[in-house]
Amino acid sequence: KTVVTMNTVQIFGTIDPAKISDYTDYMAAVNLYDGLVNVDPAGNLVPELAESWTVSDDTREVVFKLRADARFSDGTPVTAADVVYSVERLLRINQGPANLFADVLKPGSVTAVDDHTVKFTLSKTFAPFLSTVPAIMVLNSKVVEANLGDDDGQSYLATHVAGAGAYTLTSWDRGSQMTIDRNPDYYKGFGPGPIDEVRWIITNDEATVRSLAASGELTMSSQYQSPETYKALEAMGRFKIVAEDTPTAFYLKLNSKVAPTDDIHIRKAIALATDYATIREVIVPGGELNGPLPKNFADFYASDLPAPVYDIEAAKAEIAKSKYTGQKIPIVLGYVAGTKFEEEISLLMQANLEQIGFVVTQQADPWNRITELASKVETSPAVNQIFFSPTYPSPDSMFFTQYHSKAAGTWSSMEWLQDPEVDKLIDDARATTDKAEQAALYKTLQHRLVDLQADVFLQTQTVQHAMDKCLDGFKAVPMQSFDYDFTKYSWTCQ
Amino acid sequence: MSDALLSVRDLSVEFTTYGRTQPVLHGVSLDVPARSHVALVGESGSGKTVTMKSIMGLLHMPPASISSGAILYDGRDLLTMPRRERLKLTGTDMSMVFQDPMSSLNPVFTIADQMSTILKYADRRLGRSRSRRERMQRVLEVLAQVRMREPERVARSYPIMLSGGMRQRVLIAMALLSEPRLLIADEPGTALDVTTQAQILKLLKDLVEERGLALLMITHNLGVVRETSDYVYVMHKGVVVEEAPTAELFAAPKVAYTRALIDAVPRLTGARPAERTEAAP
Amino acid sequence: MEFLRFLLRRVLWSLLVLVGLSMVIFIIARAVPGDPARMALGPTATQEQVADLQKKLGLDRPIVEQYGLFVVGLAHGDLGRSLLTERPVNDDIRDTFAATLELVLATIFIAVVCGVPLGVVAAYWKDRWPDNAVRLVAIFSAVTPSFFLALLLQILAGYVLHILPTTGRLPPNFDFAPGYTGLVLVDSIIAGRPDAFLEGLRYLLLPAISLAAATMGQMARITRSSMIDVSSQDYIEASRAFGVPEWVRVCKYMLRPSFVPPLTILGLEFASLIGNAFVVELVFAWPGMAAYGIRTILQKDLNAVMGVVMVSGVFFVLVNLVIDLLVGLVDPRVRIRGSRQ
Amino acid sequence: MNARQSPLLEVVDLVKTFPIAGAFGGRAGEMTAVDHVSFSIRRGGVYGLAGESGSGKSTIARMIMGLFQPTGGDVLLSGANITGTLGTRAHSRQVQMVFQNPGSSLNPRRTIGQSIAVPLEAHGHPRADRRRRISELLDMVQLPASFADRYPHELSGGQKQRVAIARALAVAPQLVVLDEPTSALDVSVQARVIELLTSLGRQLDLTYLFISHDLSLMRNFADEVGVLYRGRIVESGPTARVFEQPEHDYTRLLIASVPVISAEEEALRPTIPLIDGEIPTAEKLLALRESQRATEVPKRT
Amino acid sequence: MSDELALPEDAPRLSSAYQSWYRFSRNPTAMIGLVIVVACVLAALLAPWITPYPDHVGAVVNFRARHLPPSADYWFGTDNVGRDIFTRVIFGFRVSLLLAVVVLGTAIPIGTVLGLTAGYFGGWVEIVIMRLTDIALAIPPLVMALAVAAVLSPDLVNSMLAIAALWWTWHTRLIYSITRQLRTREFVEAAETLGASKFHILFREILPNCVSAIAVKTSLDCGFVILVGASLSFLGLGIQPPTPDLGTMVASGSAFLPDYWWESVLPGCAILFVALGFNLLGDGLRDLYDVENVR
Ligand SMILES: Nc1ncnc2c1ncn2[C@@H]1O[C@H](COP(=O)(O)OP(=O)(O)OP(=O)(O)O)[C@@H](O)[C@H]1O
Ligand SMILES: Nc1ncnc2c1ncn2[C@@H]1O[C@H](COP(=O)(O)OP(=O)(O)OP(=O)(O)O)[C@@H](O)[C@H]1O
Ligand SMILES: [Mg+2]
Ligand SMILES: [Mg+2]
Repeated sequence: KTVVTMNTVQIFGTIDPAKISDYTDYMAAVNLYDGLVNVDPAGNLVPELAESWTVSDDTREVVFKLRADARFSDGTPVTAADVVYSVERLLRINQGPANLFADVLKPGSVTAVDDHTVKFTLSKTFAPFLSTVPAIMVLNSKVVEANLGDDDGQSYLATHVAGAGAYTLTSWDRGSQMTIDRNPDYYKGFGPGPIDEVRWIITNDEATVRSLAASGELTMSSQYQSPETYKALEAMGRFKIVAEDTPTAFYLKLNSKVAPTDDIHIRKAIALATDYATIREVIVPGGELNGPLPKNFADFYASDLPAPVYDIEAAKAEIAKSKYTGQKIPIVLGYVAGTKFEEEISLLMQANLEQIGFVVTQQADPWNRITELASKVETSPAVNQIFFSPTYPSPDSMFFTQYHSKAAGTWSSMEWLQDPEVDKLIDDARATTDKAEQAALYKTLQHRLVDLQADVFLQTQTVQHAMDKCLDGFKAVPMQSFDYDFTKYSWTCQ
Repeated sequence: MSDALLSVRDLSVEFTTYGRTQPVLHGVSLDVPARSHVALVGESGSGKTVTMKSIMGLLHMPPASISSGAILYDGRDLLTMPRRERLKLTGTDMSMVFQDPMSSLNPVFTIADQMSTILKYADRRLGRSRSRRERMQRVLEVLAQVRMREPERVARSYPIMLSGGMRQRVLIAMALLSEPRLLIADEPGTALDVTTQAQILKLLKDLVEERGLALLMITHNLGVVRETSDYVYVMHKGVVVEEAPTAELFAAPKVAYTRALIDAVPRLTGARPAERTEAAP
Repeated sequence: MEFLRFLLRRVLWSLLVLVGLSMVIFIIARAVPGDPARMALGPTATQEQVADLQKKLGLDRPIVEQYGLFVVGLAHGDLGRSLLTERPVNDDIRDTFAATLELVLATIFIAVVCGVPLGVVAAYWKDRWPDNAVRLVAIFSAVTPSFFLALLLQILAGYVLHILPTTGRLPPNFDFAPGYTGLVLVDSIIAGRPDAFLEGLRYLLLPAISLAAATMGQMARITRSSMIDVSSQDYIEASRAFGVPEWVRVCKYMLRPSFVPPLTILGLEFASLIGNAFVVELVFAWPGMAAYGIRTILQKDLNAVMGVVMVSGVFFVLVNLVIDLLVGLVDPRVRIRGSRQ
Repeated sequence: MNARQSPLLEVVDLVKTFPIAGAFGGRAGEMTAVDHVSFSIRRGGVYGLAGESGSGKSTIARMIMGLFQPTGGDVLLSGANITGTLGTRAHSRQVQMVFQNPGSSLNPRRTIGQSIAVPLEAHGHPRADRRRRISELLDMVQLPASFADRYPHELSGGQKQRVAIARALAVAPQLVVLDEPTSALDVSVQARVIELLTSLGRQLDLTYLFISHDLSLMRNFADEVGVLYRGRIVESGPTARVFEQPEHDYTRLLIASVPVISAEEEALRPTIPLIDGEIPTAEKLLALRESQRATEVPKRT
Repeated sequence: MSDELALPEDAPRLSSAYQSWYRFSRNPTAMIGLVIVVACVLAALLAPWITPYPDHVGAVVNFRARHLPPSADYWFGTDNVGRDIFTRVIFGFRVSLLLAVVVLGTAIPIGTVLGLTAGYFGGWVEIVIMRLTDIALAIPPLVMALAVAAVLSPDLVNSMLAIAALWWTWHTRLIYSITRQLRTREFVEAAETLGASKFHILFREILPNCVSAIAVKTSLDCGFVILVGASLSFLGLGIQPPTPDLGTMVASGSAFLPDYWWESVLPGCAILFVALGFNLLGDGLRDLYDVENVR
């Protein structure tokens, strides 16, 4: 029996597919539930419960054909009715992934054509729709109905699984661990060297991770360990360190509506005063980022944009052009309190900015406070360190949520960018079904955002995992934590 | 008076505080024969309590030290006696009644508990043994001996539930538990009101008469001395300045200090002390 | 009868305190920044979704009404549902409370069992070397922040000596779950699992010591000074005259009357104990209520925060009630009043 | 009674009840500590209040001082009812008290000078003159002025008592309540304090309410006495009369219990019957008397 | 026992301040405490002149020198961005001492006044004040501090406010229980009968008798205030970097345990050192103020 023991730094909030929202939630959900489609590392959709799908010309109608042999883990067949039920419930509860479908699906939009055919009728053209479909996890409607309670089965699904996933929930001790076991009757079957059991141990304590590794229990670390821990684990000999670039981008968000970052020259100066190499090499590993979009979205990526450079003299020149020239420029640098590397980056920024005439105030806030501060222009710090990763495998996820004026007021849009041209480009791309045209629009958009210096585009995130040398299969996927779908992993030793 | 049960010979005690040595007793001598009631009087601070503590072995020796003298009990010197033997005597053969009935009983244990503990360890020192039942019986017996009306109830009580007079009796009962021959009472009853005090004094007097106790009573109340004791020692600044049978002392005090002490006592007749002195024979 | 009335009065006062506490916490919880609905829904949620959830949670209603609803729920013993864990807060607290309880009980045990004898020793040999040694130990343990001590112990016992585990409550994947009382040490005895008992003890030791040190120091200091006060009382002197052996005098006659101040202090210390538990649980990754509490505060999980604080408030009030009763038990003067001294 | 002068203090029908605290702080009932007590003191006189411990002496004193609110009855000073003004500044100018225990009535954390200055401050004595007034007061009670800088623990009991007296006299009151002013002192010191009180009384024209259960002392100091038993005055009258011809059995028991040092005194003491070979308690005696009202008191031999 | 200690009436008296100092200076633990406290205060005041790298209190980053163990150059080693920890510890005394002084400076007067009032007047005043205190005591300190600091913006002043907002309860409790005992003492009643004002009684008669208790409590508190400040900083609600603060250093250094132990252990020892100093001093003060308790 192959067991993978992995540590994770956060507790699992929920396993109800209608409520899952964060990275850890999805980690459990992708293993316990199956959706109509899945995502591969390149961001392409791959069949799962649906063996094929067709999109109408205006992209307003999508028809999925379900696999005939698809079974829930209790053995009952997966039918179109289950899909309809799952979507309706998602919309009813209106949490978790529901926001992806907010303007697109209405109650009644999804219908069962026959037992194995489901039709989605969109209320408007929304090009990235397909890429959001993996977020729909299909529920076993009969089981849910039988345990409906007075809250649409929420109590039941908070602790039980009613899905078609490759794994079933064995034990879950909130706050300490979750164990899932392979469903041997999984309809898709498994490849060679399947993982029989996955145990997540919840700890963000480096020492615990090390002792788990030392005692031979740990198979795979989380991606959040300290460099020292990776080093120590590697030194044990049993582990390989797998580093991989992800589509997660790391920005210094520049608030375009408050002083001094309301001046484009100041924004450019900050970008020029950023020591990218040191950050990447010493503080936190990462890949180059030349604009708002990580290069994982290869088809849409503007590869002609030059990588940003660190040039203090040029920064000074930009300041000279700004309206703030000739004075001490006060500026606030925000980051998440308690995050070591963000603190280090902030200090590095402070050291550099103070050289060129800024007076820096550091502002470390806990995450919840940052979300609050982000809701108002005045309270959003001039500069803020933010990670953003796509929630569905489409550039739209990167652009709309961060730069569209309609999305303002969240932590992901602290630029307070209200640029009609940017808005128009995003909207146009959403309305286009033609992929080439979309690519062109997105490339223009990237140039526009770099010209505006909407953010300092620091780097992409490189994740590191210490993995047992026998374990294979980690591949970054541009959607949530779909890369922890353990059907994609295999045990290579005997 | 060499046949005295207790005989203090030329006792000197000094206290060392802050590196300074201060003599407190200067060659005190006194005798307490069996079946007698001896009083030790003197103003506050004259050394009465120190004398008593020396006899009972209660002086805290680091600050205090006995520079000379002997304390003969039954002819044997307590000061040179081996510690074990001395411990055998204190609380058994020689016992004492404490001054303040309000504060001399442990507030958190019942009377029975306190008394039987004392009895238990007194027995142990004497190599006797008694069952719990027997000990309790003895406790009740002694409580009855001090004329406590409901010994069982008193035994079950906590000190706070008893009146001052009752507590003083309990203290006497404690001293009598292991049938001592010598009883030292440090100002018994001074903390009580007159009527109760009178009862306690009567009780002590009866005990001397009935049980042949040797009683050394320390007090500064001359009225009490006159009414109860047979023989008086007057102490002043650590020196015994006068000793005489009670009647003699009051009739004709020889030392000026004694006279002054007697004169200071207000009279029930209402005569101002000064006037009375003139009127005295 | 008297006793019942006393109890009733105390309970009524305690209820009043708890009601006040609930109000204060309610206001605090509402004032902490961050929209709970948005926090729960994640970054990509739309404005409508947020409004929708706010409505479901009743966050759009006037605060007084919200409070009313909370109190009604509370009266039914229902603390609502946690946004963070999606479970009834009651369940979450039941799961985490036992761990905290075990830690706190162990702490009190250590503090009393070590602190009191140390105080006795110091008082007995006042101004001599045992006294000085105890005072030094007491002062050091009283001033060492429990957080810092936790770190030191982790390094020393965990990394340098490798004798004790540094985080968690039981080994990962250990096949024992406390079922009856929720306390590992108790349940393992009930279940007849000496291995679980030993493991539980090993894991408990470091957090409990870190938490106990400050209280222990306080207990030793208070016991010492209380013993010294008592030792100059006439009744202690008197017991000497009656030839009661030294150890009986010290351990019985002196200790019991001296016990009221340490007990009272223990009751007060309890508040800071819970406060420190918040930090120590974090350091040792102890799966207790405090760690849960911090997480939920940061997530602005209103129901859960209210639940945690109310439970710790009840706990605090209860402990102090028990201590008051104990004081009455130890010292009859408290029980039998009416006659003035 | 001396009718030459009008009474300074009149206590009319004073009652004080206390709640009886039950175990654990509940209220278990009521007890009457002072039960319809009336008496008066002529200007310049010394009125003695005697009685066993717990008979209500201090309670009366405290009501006169305003430390307790009477349950019923009035306190008149020079004919004016001062019940309502109890504890006020005007009241404290007229009536002062020397407490039972000299040690505990001085604040251990304040110097003697500071303690004596309290009434001076309260009554607006000019700041510049305070120091002088304090030495004057200390001098009056025969203490050196340097004592002003000492702390109470540096003084002996008699000295502390004298400080307390000085403080009470600082504002020149008319009435001084002395609550067992000498009970904590030794006979020789006690005699000195009484002497001092007598001479100050004469010098400053003070009226004293003197509380004690030392009857011999009372015989010497007071010119009128009241005997208190269980909150009631059972007998009162000029001192000589009460002591020589006690009318009430309780008074007799009290006088009979006083230990004395001379034969004359002994002769003066009434004898009381022993009950069960013991000196009876007051309750017993009074109960016995209740049942044999007519019988004469047999003389003790 | 005090009667016998009366000085001979004509013995030359030393000034009482000198006497106090004499007694104090003969108490070795108190003297050690005083020396420690004075040393810390001086170090804090003179920090810019006595530290090797005074510029390291600011935003200096030197990634080549990060995580260096203690050495002759860096006595306490360096931190994660290469700053000298020793320098930062000495500067850290400034914030920590200021925190302690400000928090206790507000909490003690409030607690004292409330405690005196509740204890002396009794009745409804007592009920209201003491129940409020109970409520405040039942709130886990960190929750309260977190909330106060979070409502207002996170900075040094507010974190002080937050800590002070719950600290008074301890002092209220303490002063209350002492006052309640003292209320019935005769010297208080004596002052009442002498016509003294309530103000006089509360602050001149009762308060001086609470001083030793307050001194002891305060000395103990100093260390704890510094710690709570540290927890707040850790959660991002306290002192903002790069300003050095001992608590923050311990908290943030703990992320590098055990490899770079000096980054949290040494600042932690500094907290301990100050707290110890205050405690020893407090004990000394207690002996000093206990005039009745001269042995
Ligand atoms: N522990 C001590 N340290 C220093 N001196 C002491 C100590 N105990 C007693 N003395 C001194 O010994 C002398 C005699 O004290 P003692 O207690 O015997 O007096 P006393 O006659 O019993 O007085 P009282 O009637 O007040 O009880 C006093 O002057 C006192 O100062
Ligand atoms: N504050 C109080 N609360 C309740 N009962 C009280 C209070 N003060 C006095 N008493 C009760 O009133 C009665 C009279 O007490 P008081 O102090 O007047 O006696 P006393 O005659 O002065 O006695 P002593 O000679 O012992 O001083 C006692 O039974 C006492 O218990
Ligand atoms: Mg004595
Ligand atoms: Mg009285």
